Amino acid sequence: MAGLPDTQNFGFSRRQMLVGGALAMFVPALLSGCATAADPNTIGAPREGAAKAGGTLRIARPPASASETLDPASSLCAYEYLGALYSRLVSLSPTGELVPDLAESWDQSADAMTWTFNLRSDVGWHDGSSFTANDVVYTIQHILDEATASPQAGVLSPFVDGNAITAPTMHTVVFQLTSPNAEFASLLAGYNCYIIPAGSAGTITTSGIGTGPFKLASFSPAGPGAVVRNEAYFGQAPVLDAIEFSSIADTQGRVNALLADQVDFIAQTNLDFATASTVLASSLATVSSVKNAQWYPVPMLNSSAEFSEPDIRRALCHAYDPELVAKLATQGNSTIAHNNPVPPSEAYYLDYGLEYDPDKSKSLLKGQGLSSLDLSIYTSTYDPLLTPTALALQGSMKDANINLTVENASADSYYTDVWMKKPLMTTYWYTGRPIDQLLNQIFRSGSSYNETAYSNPVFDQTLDAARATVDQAQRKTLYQDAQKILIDDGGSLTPFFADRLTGLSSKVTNYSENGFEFDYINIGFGES
Amino acid sequence: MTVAEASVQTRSRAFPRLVRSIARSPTACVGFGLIFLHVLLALAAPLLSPYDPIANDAMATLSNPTGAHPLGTDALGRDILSRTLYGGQYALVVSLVATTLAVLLGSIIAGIAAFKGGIVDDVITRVLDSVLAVPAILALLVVITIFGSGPQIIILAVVIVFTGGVTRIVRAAVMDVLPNDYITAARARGEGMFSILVREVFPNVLDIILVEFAMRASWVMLLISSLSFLGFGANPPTPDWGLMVAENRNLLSIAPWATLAPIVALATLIVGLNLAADGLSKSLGVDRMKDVLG
Amino acid sequence: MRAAWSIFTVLLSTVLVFTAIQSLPGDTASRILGQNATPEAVATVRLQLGLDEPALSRFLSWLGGAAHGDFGTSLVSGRSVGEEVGGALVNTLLLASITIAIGVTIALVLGMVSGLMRDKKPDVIISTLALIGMSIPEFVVATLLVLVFSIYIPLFPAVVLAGQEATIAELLPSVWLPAAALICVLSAYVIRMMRTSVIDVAESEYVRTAVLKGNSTARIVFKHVLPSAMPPTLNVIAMNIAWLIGGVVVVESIFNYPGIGTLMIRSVQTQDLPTILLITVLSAFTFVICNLLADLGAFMLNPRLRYPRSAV
Amino acid sequence: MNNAETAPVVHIDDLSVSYLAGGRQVDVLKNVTLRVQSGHILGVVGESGSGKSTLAGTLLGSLRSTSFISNGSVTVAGHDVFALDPKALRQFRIEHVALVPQNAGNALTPTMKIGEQISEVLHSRKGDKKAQRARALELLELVRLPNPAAALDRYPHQFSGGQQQRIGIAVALASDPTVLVLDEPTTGLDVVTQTAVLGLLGDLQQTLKVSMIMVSHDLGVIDRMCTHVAVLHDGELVEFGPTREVLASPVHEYTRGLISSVPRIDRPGIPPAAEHDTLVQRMPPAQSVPVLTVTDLTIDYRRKPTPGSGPTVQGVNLTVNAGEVVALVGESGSGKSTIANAIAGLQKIERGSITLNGGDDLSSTVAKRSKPLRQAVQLIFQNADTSLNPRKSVGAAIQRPISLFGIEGATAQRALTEVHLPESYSERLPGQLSGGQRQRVGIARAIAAAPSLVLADEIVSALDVSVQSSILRLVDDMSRDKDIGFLFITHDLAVVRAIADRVVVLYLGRIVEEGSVAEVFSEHSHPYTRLLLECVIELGGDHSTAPDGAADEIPSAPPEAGCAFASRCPIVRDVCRTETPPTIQVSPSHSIECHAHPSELGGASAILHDQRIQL
Repeated sequence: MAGLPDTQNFGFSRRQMLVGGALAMFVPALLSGCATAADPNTIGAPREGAAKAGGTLRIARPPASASETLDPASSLCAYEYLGALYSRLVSLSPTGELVPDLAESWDQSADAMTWTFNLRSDVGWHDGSSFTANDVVYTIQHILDEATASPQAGVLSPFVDGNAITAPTMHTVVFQLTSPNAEFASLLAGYNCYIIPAGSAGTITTSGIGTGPFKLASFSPAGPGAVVRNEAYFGQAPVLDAIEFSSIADTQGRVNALLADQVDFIAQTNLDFATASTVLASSLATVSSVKNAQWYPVPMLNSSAEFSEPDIRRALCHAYDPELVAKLATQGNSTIAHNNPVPPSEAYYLDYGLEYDPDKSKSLLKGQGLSSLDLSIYTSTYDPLLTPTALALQGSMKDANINLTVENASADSYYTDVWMKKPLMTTYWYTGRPIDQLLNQIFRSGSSYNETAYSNPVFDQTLDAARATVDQAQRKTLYQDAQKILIDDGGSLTPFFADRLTGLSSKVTNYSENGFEFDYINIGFGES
Repeated sequence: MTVAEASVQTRSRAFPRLVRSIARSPTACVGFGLIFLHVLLALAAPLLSPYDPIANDAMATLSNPTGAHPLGTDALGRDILSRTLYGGQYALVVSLVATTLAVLLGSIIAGIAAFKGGIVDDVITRVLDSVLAVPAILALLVVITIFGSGPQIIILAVVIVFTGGVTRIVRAAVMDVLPNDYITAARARGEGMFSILVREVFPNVLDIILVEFAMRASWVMLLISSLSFLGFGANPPTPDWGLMVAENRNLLSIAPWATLAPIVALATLIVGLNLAADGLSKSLGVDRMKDVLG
Repeated sequence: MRAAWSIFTVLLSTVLVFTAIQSLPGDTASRILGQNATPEAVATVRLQLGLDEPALSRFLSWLGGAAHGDFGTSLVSGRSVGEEVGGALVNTLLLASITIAIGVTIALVLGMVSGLMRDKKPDVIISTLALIGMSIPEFVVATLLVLVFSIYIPLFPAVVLAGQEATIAELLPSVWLPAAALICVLSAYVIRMMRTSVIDVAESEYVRTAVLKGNSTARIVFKHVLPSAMPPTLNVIAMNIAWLIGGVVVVESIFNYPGIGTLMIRSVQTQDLPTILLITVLSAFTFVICNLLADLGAFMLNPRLRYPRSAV
Repeated sequence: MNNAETAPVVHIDDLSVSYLAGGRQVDVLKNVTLRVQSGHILGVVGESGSGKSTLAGTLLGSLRSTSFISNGSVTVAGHDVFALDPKALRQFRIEHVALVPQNAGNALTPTMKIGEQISEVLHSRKGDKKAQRARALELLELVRLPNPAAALDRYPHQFSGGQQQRIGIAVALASDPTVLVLDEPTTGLDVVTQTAVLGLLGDLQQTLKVSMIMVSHDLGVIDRMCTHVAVLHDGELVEFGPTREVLASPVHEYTRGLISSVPRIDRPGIPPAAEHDTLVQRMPPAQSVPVLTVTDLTIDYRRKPTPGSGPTVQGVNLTVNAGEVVALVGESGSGKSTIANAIAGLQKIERGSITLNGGDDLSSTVAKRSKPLRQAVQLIFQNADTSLNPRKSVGAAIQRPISLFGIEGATAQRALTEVHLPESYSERLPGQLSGGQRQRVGIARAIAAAPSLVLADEIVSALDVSVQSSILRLVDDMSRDKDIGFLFITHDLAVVRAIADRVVVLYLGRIVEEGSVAEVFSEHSHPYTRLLLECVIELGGDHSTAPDGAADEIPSAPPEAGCAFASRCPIVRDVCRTETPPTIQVSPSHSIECHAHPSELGGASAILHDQRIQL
């Protein structure tokens, strides 16, 4: 069923992982210029302007799991609460810059091995106690603790040693890294890195005590909950009085709730174009769009018999018409990727890809002694674009003598039974992770989220070299070399980057998305 | 006389009798008319459909009803009319095969249970009661989770779920027939169980089995469409009515026909089956509501 | 005797479901641990869950626990299955009781009117509506109800926002649309049964006699027809209540209703065996209880059962 | 509103009742004109389909929903029944007319207490529960229901068929009707019960002076009860007049045929079936070659012995010779069919032996019997409707035993000819045949297997008298021509007198008397046989002395010890309740199981001579 919760069966929740690296490369919400939408004046243009003070925002969200927790480090955290309840050391501005949050300032040593963060001294926890450096040390250690099984542990552990984090003063934290990393601070902006009180690992799961703009009023896993304004918040005071959360598993149910004016905003629901049209047709609701917010790869499992041969992978990459697929699946609310998983907005982006060429595709197949190819492509209602993408590919690849059979898998077990198991399936990621994280985490040999089971020593060496390179221009060349290898070797079939369409009430004003998160401070209700 | 002779005789008489029964009842006429129409449309779908039911058309997504697309298109530009017409094939084949198997199996089990009586009957009845006690939807979900989806699996699941109910009804009907003197005569002649069941019993519960069939078929169709709706049934892009409703229900306000066409198709077919069951039971003198108890 | 058989039925259906789930591919332990589980971790979890014991002994130990009201721990949420299913059950019971109370009342009245006015206009209208009710799936009814009564005419909530722990007062405003969807389907069968039953009884010799005695219509209906027309209808109501679970799954999922149906889908998908088993037990129990209640109702209404014939 | 003696209380004038079938009008009643004077009892007699029940219904203003009055009128107590509006009709039914239905078991509302069913008719005492109850009690006493006070709070099913019929009468009388309509009031009751109910009705008529219209197929009952008789045939009134006159000198040939077809105890032989038939005297076979020998047969239905009751069938001995018709007689529940089933191998026996042709063992059930044995024993059933598979053609039904047993030279066509049916009937389905024809097919199917023994279970009881005679003739022919032994099971003593060579009288699974027909019907007899004989209502008998029906109920189970009939026996003594009665060998071919001295057993013939006047 659409949007049913992920479950803990899936060791590292897919959902959390998708946004695990929402970092500096994040593309800010593009509030205008979505040219191809049915009504460009409506889609992607949420209200802006003065919000009246106060009000209660009602958010519908898909429940992550029956065992959701408020521990930010956990793979099962109820993430919509996090930004309201907690603060991080640093966070990302809408323009993608690293800005202070709990840390007033930070420094790195020349070798990028030692990082020092100076913390605010005026911050209190929701329970009244004061925030200190010990809380930070504890939080990072908690993330690194194997028992926590935090998705962020895999990101930090290669160069962070929990025992090498110290608090020389009440408001200073020093990280002694085990290997140099010039972008360490930005990794602390991940939402798993929200700071929790020292010693709270056992209680944070339901207490939700943080330093954020809102305090927890109630919470039940996969159920309703609420937060109210934290009057003692150290930053800019939020507009809203309170936020109420409710869990709705069915995507259509969430949309109905919005249309029936039961909720003001549906979180984590990327509307397909048709649904967005329905929402737009209502006087009560509107749709906001974030440019290229999600990328939709169709991983070909290299370890499978079907795709062990690079030419076959290339044949598939050449076999479909990306224009057509993008149009069908997203009605044009997308950017063609040309099978390069790196988004064009990325600084190190290489403008190179495998173009639509069915004849080339056929000749590649012929080279393998094949005149046609029959494959199953798996899809699910997990995300509304997965099935249209699969169906569009199915239609488009026919001309290249590649016959796809679409198999619908249950949304709930999709990321346990299909992802990284079936040779060909549709999936998606949130864009916005740094290129280093993207390429290392998803394509490096043996990495935990290597969904294509891609393994190429030359590619891996190129990535290592890039990391070790201090010179920016040189680093860029190396990352672009890696992209070229990846594209040519046919690791990933990537038709397009899609805009994310979010439904919200037309009463809501100043809605802005920050990757996977939205701005809790400025959002409010319009003056009528 | 051989078994074949007997069955030929029975059939040659039963068939015109059935036709007469249908003709006698206006209800049955309308019902069978609707079913016949659906079968016809499903068979003629390749001829009638203006488009390939699974062909996407990026240029004509969410089109309103036009000359080119009489019922419009869905979000992938697929022709609603073609999908609805082809949808009948899937619905009819899956549900009719599933129902036929369930009714056949149920009737055989029922015959054996009723004829043997005693402990055999008790065991069969109790086991089937237990299957019935598991909600159909749970049983179906479990079967589909075990074996995956696909038409064969759905048929298997339906057979598992519905055989018990059929058995219950047919068993009661066989029990009603068994005390008849012609059965006693056959027993006294020393005929075997299967001979008696085939020659004497089944021809006389055929009415009930037919009504049962029509009724179950309507339930099966409802259930299969519900499964598709829940995402456990047909795989996209199969033109299945339940799936079409699930795919397009969010578009009711902008592309109503994408949802309404399969609903209307499904509803008319089920109304047809129900009317056929009603009419048949009336003109064959079967107490149809007994079925509901199964 | 009936009670013994009933318990046997419940047990047997539990065994069937247990066996079926056992044959599911994949191992619960590795599902819980996910992709990166080490063999040692899987082994540990297997041991914790007792999965390495033979199926029979696991079933027996589950049964032992169940006998004491301990239905185990959910493999997904880690909460007590009893609590989790219990919470959902209370919510579903609210939905079901409203559905049954309203649906059965409406259906009995309509069925009676229909049967007594056989082939006249009200009968034709009621019978047609019942036929339509039988022919339209719950998900269609529910979808249309939401569209009309929540979105076009915002009278009722489109979905339930409250969670499983919601109080009855919190759920009550949201219960009407799901109940209406279920009523449409439930009452169709009851109407038809009641109609058939009333017609059957009305044609009986004793009703003819009652008419020839010069009784008033009201007296004939309420004293002579209804007591005999009710028992078969009760059976259908019982069966329908047992079936309600099927409709509940679809309707609950559409309305985000925090009940047994939602839980059932989730636990089947996550193969949460203890939860599924308890739901099975409850469903089978409902089935059996409904049948027993129908029999009891028939017993109360039918003096032939209440007073077995004895020499005067 | 009591009319004067002379004025007709019922006035049916040129009445036609019809229904439409396929656009064609079919008449159920054709221009019937009848009058019933106040205080008279009119019997309406006719065979099935004659329209007699429709006629009864019109008196209450009741028709089947598809029927309508196509001509004429019905006036009862001054009201034109079919001209009344619904409200007036209701009032009319309350005040003037009441129905005693054919089967009170079906006509009493099962969910209502007896008291209430009577009280609801007591409109004059509306609201006064106490008065209603008192009156209800009075009525139950009037119909001689045992323990009437307790009966008020019981439900219909708690009474036996005879008692239900009494209650039905009480309900009908409760409204003090001007006219009482009785639709086959005793059909379906055992003879003893029937006698008692008729006796009650006669007495009530005497005391209440109510006018009655009694519908019956049984001329004996009409003769006994009615002052006048109307003979209906095919919806037409063929004869109408005072009962004695009509029965003694029928004018219409249909009436003559009807009367002559009735078998009578006082006139042995098979009555004519058609106009030119004569009475056929049955001739027993010259030699005694036993085909069936049953010795000490005991059958027990009980799962375990229950104190106070014995086995269903106990110690039954009987013999059927080749070519002989042996009648097995008893009331319902006497175990007649159980014994037949045991012989057919459909019922497991507890003890005893059954042998065929003096040697072959029939003690085992059918599954263990050899093919020749299964072939040798054939069954014919009571209900022709259920004895033939409605989905199988007549030919197929007869062909089956021929093929199964490999009877050489036999064909279904020949078998049909033998039972006097056209060969072309083999293509027909049973539904296309009349009841008598179906029964012939049943006989043909049995005979086609070339059996040596036929078990005929109540094969004529559901048939009209004229058809009954023709079937009896067929049985007579078959037994003689093919030397088949018939075990002829029946409850009808007149039929026994007509067809049987010997009689075995069964009571609660025990044989009480056995002997040749002539002996059993004319000499010493068992008290039970005597009771049965007394209760036979003979056409033309003197019905003034009816037996007392107080002990008209047969117990539900046989006693553990002693004589099974002890509870009802008029000459019962202590020993009867404890000791199995000895066999009194009246003659070599006639035995009685009784503790009484042979002299006490009198002679059945004496009863006949004393109490009945020859017609």
